[in-house]
Amino acid sequence: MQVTIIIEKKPGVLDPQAQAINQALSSLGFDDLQDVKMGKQITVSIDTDDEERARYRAAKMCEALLANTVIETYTIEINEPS
Amino acid sequence: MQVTIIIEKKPGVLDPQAQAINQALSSLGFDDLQDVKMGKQITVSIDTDDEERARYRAAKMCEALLANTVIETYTIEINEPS
Amino acid sequence: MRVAIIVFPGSNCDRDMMVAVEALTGRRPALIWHKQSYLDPVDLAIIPGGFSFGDYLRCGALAAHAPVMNALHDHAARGGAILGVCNGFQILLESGLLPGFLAQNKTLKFVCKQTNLSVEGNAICELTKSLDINERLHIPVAHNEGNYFADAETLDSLESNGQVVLRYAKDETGVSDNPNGSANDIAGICAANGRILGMMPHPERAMGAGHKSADGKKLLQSIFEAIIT
Amino acid sequence: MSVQSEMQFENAAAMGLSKEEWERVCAHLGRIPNLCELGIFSAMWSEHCSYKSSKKWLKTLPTDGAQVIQGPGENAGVVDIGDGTAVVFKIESHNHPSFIEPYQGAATGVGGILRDVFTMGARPVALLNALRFGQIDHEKTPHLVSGVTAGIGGYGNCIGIPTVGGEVEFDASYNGNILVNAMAVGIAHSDRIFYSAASGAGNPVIYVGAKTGRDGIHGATMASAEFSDETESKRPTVQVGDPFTGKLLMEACLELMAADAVVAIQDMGAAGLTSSSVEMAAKGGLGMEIDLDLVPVRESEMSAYEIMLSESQERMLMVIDPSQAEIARQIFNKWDLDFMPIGQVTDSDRLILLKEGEIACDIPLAPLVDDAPEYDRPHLKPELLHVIPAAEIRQNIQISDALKKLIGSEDLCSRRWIYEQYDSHVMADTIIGPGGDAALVRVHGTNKALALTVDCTPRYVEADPYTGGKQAVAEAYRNIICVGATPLAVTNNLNFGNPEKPEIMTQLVQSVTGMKDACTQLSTPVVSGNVSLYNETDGKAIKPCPVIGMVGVIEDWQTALGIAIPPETELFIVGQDENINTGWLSNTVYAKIIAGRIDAENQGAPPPVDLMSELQTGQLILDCYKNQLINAVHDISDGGMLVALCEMMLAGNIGAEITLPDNIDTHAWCFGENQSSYIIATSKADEFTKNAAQANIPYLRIGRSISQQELKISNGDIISLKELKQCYDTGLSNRL
Ligand SMILES: Nc1ncnc2c1ncn2[C@@H]1O[C@H](COP(=O)(O)OP(=O)(O)O)[C@@H](O)[C@H]1O
Ligand SMILES: [Mg+2]
Repeated sequence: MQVTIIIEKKPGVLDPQAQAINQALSSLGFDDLQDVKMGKQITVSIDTDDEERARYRAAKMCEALLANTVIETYTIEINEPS
Repeated sequence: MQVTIIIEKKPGVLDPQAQAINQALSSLGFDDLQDVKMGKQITVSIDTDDEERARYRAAKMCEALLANTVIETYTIEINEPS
Repeated sequence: MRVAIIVFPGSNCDRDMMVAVEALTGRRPALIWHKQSYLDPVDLAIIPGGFSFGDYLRCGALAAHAPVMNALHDHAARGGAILGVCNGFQILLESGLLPGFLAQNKTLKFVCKQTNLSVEGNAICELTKSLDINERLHIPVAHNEGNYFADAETLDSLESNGQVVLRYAKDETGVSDNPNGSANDIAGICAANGRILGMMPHPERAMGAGHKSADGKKLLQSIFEAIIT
Repeated sequence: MSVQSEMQFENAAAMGLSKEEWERVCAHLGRIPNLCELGIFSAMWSEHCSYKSSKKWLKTLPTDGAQVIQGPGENAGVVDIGDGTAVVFKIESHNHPSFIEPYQGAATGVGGILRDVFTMGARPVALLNALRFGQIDHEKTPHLVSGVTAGIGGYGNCIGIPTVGGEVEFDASYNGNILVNAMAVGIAHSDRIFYSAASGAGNPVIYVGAKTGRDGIHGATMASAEFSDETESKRPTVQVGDPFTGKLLMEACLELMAADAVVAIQDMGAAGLTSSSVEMAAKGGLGMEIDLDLVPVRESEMSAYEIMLSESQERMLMVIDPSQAEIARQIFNKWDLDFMPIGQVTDSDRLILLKEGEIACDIPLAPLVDDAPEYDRPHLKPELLHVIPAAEIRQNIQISDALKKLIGSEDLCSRRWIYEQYDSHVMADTIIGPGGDAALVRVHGTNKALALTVDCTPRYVEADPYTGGKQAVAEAYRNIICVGATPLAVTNNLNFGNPEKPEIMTQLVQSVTGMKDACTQLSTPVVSGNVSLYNETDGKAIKPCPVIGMVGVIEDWQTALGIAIPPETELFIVGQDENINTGWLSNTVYAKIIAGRIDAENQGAPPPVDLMSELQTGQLILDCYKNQLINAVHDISDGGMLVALCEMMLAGNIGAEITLPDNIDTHAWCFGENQSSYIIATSKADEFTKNAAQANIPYLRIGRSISQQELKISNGDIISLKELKQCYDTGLSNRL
């Protein structure tokens, strides 16, 4: 079962990278945009057909390694089989 | 209009971080998974109500800066107004 | 000899490079701010190491779009000589002046150490042609993304065209000193015309006189010799 | 003021004020403070900003000397190194933030200390760090080590200041409370130092740098509170560092200072806009008025309290000459940074803050600073541990096996795994980087170089805080001497537990006294420093760790020596008499690693420090330098003589043979940690011994370098260099 994990900075936590990209975009003439946010997307295939279990495993991975839960939040989505 | 851009490495392109995460997860006992992929997620608010235009602008941004199209692909999704 | 050093807000080896160039040529190179959109004619343009724009997004990505880069492309199109060191190499790749890309080190860690380099025998690089190919160069690296990668086709053509200029050398036991996992132990490559050199090691930190080696001086010297003649 | 305040003592207590302090606040105001005012008082009166527990003792430290341009009391200390040049330096802790988020905590620690240095008008040229982690096999340790190392590198590498030295220790007492102390060193023109005292009523107050967010609100009070499980889960205050903006700010400030526009400048460090505005105004004996609506913010609806207490990074407050305002603005534009006049200096002696047209705060400045509480906390007569005789500690083990175990242990093995992640060469002036004794950094474009080191041995301090305090200074001194430099001055970082406990206060008082005696005797005044208290987890204090950062100068860097033994040299121990006749095993790494004496009680008394001998031996080494009688030097410290020798061999990639004396315990001789001693390698043995004899300094020939790649001991033990190297090099990487 394929799972997509999105990791984002918690609200209020400074994101220098997003700031720099915002500035670069506007100096390239993209002045019609606001509020750039950066996150990570991680996709994993988990060896199960049970959605609950896949979610549970993904959450475990986030807590153990993928997300820095002090400054980041994560969300887990189950991908439709394509 | 809020747009989400996902930037991923093309297949076959070296991604040491994804490799390391893969390894780290299995050494943490997550041995039921395969094929970890990492990507960047960038969300931007584009100053338009026209979905076509938002897509167009986002693609421009990717070509101009956000993605290195030699090694990366991008996909654009329009976010539902929440 | 007219040398220009391109300076981005996060460049941090610009002064070091300036000192090195001045020591060798007796003339202070011009420092060109990234917001400047033109480049007076120069014999050599150098993009020094550092973190041009914080290395956010991808190393060198934001810098590749700075106003000064158009002028640098023109310089390159005229066959002008360019040296990119470390972040400068990354910028040359991002701006398409050299092929390939630099992934994160395989250790996922920044690495700062002395390395052993071999100068490639078949290299077509005009800038380094006076270097002795049997000699090992000791020049330090300091980077987080020096893991050179290109698809198989590009790698093949780099190799067969002699565009690989520097490699992390193998020791007696055949083990390479490769600090970052780069493909084919590549430490530096040049453009097909032999006039643009990108390299991870920092020659300006191996100038003798207090540095652990003077081999960077040798390398820079060879570039200046090539340009004069 | 019209605003009705809802504040009560409970609110003050939650911010760390005592009942008595609350009453003093009310008395000073003549009314109940509002939230913003209370926040300002509690931050300024926090341990972190006011030094209320330590001030009495800090005042006893020697701070004067012909070389001192600026002692404690400014952002950093300033010391003259001749030819119109000054060295500016300070050390600062970021312990609690680094435990909560190791990468960001360490990174912002580096950013903060760099701002302290360039605020004074100095260009930073070197960084060092003193780190203490829990046991290496504790579950959290690898993660903390990786994060802290990456964070230090992440900031220093990006901003382009070389990290040239430091120290790392592992000990169970830091399992729940690591120590991350960062030191920054800069170079300035001695007649162009910038200070923080505001002057000129009517001059504009300018905010520059990054925007203000809700980062680290009330970090200063948090840094002054003990840890518990609860604080760890609350995690309210993580600041994120942005070294790129830090670099822009540094360059812009230095450019502005060169343009003669700055009247006063102060970084926004702990307690952000609060401490910077209060200190600038109070030091100038003036007042300040700020319109908080003008402060650049990155989040909406920030309250006066939040804006004043935010610890967002990469910000500065300046008072500038109004006639230069336009030039100043252009410089900050060039660097793409915010530049915002937010208020002015007044002659009122009050801090007045406006928010949405209303007065959000109106407090007299004097009490915030001058009347900050100062306590004489109870302390005790220290209980000193007895010396444990060598015979009780020594184990039945081959010397070669003990050596391998020691140099492969996390206490003594190579720190390469850590320091290779730091750019130690950027700026191209690093002559000696990490891995030797002191680091050596050239003063750009001159023959001079700065020698830099940080040192402390908490094990000693715990067993005997007075001696431990003295020893930290002595060891730093020795490290500076080793590279041939003259020690100049020190900065210190006092890391202790809860000072309200008399036994902790005893550690502080005693070790500061030891430090005072050593700094006085060795003529290395204290010019800056930092205090970090309440380093406890669930009521258990860390091993006391008063870190010394020392700076020395060498007139010609080309004369400096490293620790690498050259071929065809003879080897000597030089220093204390005890080194030759006996060896001090009590409270050594040998006692810990080989004899398993881990608890303080059975470690025993640390080696004594004889400052006169320290001074004289140091002088002898410098004389030998001058007369070119030596080819390599290394001091004897943790692990003892044989460990030091082994490091010298590995650095030179060369073998040696040594002769064990027959009149003393060989283990004590090899691994004793007697102080004030060095190993030297020389090709002029006769001249060297003549000099030592003349100076009346004891010495002993212990052996010579050999062409075989091995260590040969006269008892028949032989170890190959390769095996030693293997143990030494993999000590950390195998365990992390
Ligand atoms: N242990 C100490 N010894 C000497 N001076 C100290 C010590 N601790 C702090 N100081 C001095 O007190 C002043 C205030 O320090 P601090 O509050 O840490 O500065 P900052 O506001 O930059 O954090 C500084 O000048 C510092 O050098
Ligand atoms: Mg300060």
